[in-house]
Amino acid sequence: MDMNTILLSAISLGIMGLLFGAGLAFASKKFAVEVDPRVTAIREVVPGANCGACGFPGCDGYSAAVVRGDAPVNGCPVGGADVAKLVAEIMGMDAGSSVKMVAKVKCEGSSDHCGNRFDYDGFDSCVAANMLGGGPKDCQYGCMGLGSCVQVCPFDAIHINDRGIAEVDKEKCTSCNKCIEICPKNVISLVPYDQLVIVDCNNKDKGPQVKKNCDVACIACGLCERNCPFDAIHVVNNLAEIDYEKCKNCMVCVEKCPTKAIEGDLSKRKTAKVIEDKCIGCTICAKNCPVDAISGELKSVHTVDADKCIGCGVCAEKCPKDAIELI
Amino acid sequence: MENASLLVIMVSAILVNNFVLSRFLGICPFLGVSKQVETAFGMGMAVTFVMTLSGILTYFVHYKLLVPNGLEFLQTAAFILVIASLVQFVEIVLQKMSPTLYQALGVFLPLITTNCAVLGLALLNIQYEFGLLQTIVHSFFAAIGFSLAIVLFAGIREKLEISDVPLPFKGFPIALITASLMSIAFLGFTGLV
Amino acid sequence: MNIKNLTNGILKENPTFVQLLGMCPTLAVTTSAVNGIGMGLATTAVLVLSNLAISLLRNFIPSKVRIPAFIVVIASFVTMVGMIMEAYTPDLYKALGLFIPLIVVNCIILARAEAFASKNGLVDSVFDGIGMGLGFTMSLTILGSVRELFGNGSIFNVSILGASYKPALIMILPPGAFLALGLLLALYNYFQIRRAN
Amino acid sequence: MKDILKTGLILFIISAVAAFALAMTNEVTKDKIAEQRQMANELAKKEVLAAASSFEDVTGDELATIVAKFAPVVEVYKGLDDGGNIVGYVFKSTPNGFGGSVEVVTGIDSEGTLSGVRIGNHNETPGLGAKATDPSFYEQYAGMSTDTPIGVAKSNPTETDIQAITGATISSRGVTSGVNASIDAFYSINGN
Repeated sequence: MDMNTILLSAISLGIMGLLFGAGLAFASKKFAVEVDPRVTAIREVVPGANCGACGFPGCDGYSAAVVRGDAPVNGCPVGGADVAKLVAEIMGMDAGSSVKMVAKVKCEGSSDHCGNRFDYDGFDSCVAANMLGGGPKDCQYGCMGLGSCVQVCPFDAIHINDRGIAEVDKEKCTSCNKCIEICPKNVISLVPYDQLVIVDCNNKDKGPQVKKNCDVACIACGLCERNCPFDAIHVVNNLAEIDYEKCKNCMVCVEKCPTKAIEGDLSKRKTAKVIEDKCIGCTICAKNCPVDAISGELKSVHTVDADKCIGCGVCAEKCPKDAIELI
Repeated sequence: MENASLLVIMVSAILVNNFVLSRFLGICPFLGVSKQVETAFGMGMAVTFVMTLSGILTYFVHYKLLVPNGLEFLQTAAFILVIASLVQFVEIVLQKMSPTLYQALGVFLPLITTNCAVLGLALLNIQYEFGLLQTIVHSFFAAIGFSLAIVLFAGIREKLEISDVPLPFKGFPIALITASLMSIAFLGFTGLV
Repeated sequence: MNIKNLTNGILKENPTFVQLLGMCPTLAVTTSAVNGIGMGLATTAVLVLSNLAISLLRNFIPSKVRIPAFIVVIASFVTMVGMIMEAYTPDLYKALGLFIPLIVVNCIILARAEAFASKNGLVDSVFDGIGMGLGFTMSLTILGSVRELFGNGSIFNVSILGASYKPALIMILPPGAFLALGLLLALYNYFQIRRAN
Repeated sequence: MKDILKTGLILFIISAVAAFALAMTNEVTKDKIAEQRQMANELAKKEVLAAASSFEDVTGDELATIVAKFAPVVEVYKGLDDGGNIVGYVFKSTPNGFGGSVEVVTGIDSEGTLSGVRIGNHNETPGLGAKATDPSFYEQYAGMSTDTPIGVAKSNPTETDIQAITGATISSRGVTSGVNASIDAFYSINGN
């Protein structure tokens, strides 16, 4: 049991350990990358599945983006509300009621509205079809219905409906952006979950050109823009776009649009109704109503003309007594 | 093997007994990091750097520290300490120098430490009693063999992503079967050297 | 809580089929079922010991040198187990001798050490070690017997397919390892999917 | 600066303790292992030269000349009976098989007949070259005379040939070349 080999080996490995330990500590100090402590804190809180559903390369990417301010505090769909709260605390601001966004395919150009230039029977993939001169459809901006988005959606939330156009199931969609990224025509975009009025077209050509290709497309006539009481819709680059913060789902534009390119189910349109005992007849609602659908004398209970009312809810917001409800 | 010429070592390291496809060393990163060609290439380069450096370092540790004092039994522990510290050092430097590459390799750097290829290489160098120059050549080209295998594999796997594979085979199963076909191809090289 | 750790390692997070860790020994060694069990048991022993040691040391080691420290502990355990086996159980060593150095580079041990043992208590770590070890042994035995069955028509050297069976040598060679594991994984996924819906 | 030292110190302690434990186990098991290896080695030699009860290494320049002249032979042992006189020789050679070098242990008794051949460790292809370790293959050498070099026949081997393993002629030829080299070395030692 000669002790010196034992001691020798212990010391030699020990010294190597010492050298490496000190070397590493020194290196990590010298090459210290100033990592914001909040990034590591967020990285701890986030589920860490590196699934990429937030659109950033894994959780490290997302944590760094949140601290840089590029990512919303509630950007982690997998983590959901509780992770959002935790991340918000770390970032020192409240999570805010996050408006749930879902994907929406903005196209109605099924075969009966928009014909085909050639019939395509290659790969079942829009990405592949798009390489063949922009795909078979007359309209070069519309959805080809070949299902690239369906293949890529991890949550099984998007399918090709019987009219041959992709359609999103609002309940299942977690706004992970995967379909938006894969779609070669960029037909899919995020809209608020409870938004009723959506421009169902992606065509950016001029009116007469569009008419030749599809009869439910937006021909950039600007009628909606002029009639919208809330200045919530503008024709940008020959295509009507809705500003979802301003839009009150009053569906005026839906009625005015000559080619019915703006989707809006009029039956779902709300109408205002005055609650008699609460109304003190202050006439504020009558003054603010964009379509003068409310009538009544000062100090007397006001009434709403149902068929004039566009359900925009301005009166309900303005009414000091909350005497108006939307049904 | 100790008097094999450098060319023979090179060919044997890259083709004949390729570290991944016939010696089964370094499979964890081989399967894990080969989703895209860029990350695979980045991984290959990181492993090449680590393997070559660790080949040299372990050579000196063995012939200068362990053999003279008769401490051969410390071999595995000492080598692994050297390799682990080296990988940690590469990780710190990489994080500073190129964050993008670090981002791509992130979770796999610690796994390089237990990467069987790096330690396997160190032990093989000793087993073949290579001289210093032979060790360097063997380490470098073994890593090149590793990178070659992983980049080829990543190329194929990228193709696999968009081809319709039966559901139970999606992901790792089809990757493993592709790897077995590649291994058969590399089997053709046995006896070349 | 502990039982969950145990079963967790065997099925839900089976190191070979689910986490795809410890591939190097899995593919290299499972040319026969006996080797599979040998490797599995040797790895379990080391895994439990190293989980035990690391969960004891975890607050003592600064996080900067966490990996080198863990790996030195694991390597010394492995070499010690190898030496003791060679001295006192020569025939067992003769059968398993080849696998002992392979255990050091087995990704499972460091992965479990870093992911679990360095964050949980002693008892949990030991249970997790046992669970993971058994899961690993089980998958290695399955893989070993499949390859041995097709490779030379026998399992545990008990001839199953009879002498007339022309063995598919490919299963013993390296490509066979990838193939067998790929097919087993596909089977595993198939049952997971069927169980899911 | 302090924490660099602290980290270094901790790693020093861990590596030192690990090395200490390793050294202790090594000390405890060292001679046991040496003894085991010696016994195994002895056993291997006894298998090929049953007559000998103990073995004496041939070393120094005598070994050097043999290794130089008869390439794959690497080790030579004298087989002695209880009385201490030579009953034969055991040669260890590492010829090249298919997958690399193959360890071949050859025993030749003093009358010049092959007393036995064993295969040590190798990395021949499993199922093919690896079949050299089956008794059916290496038993063929035992008892053959060493006047003429041993040949390898694919089918119906003659008196001085052995039957090659099907599908592994390279390995069979490799092993036989090791045996023949040992035979030549044997003749050079005995001077006839």
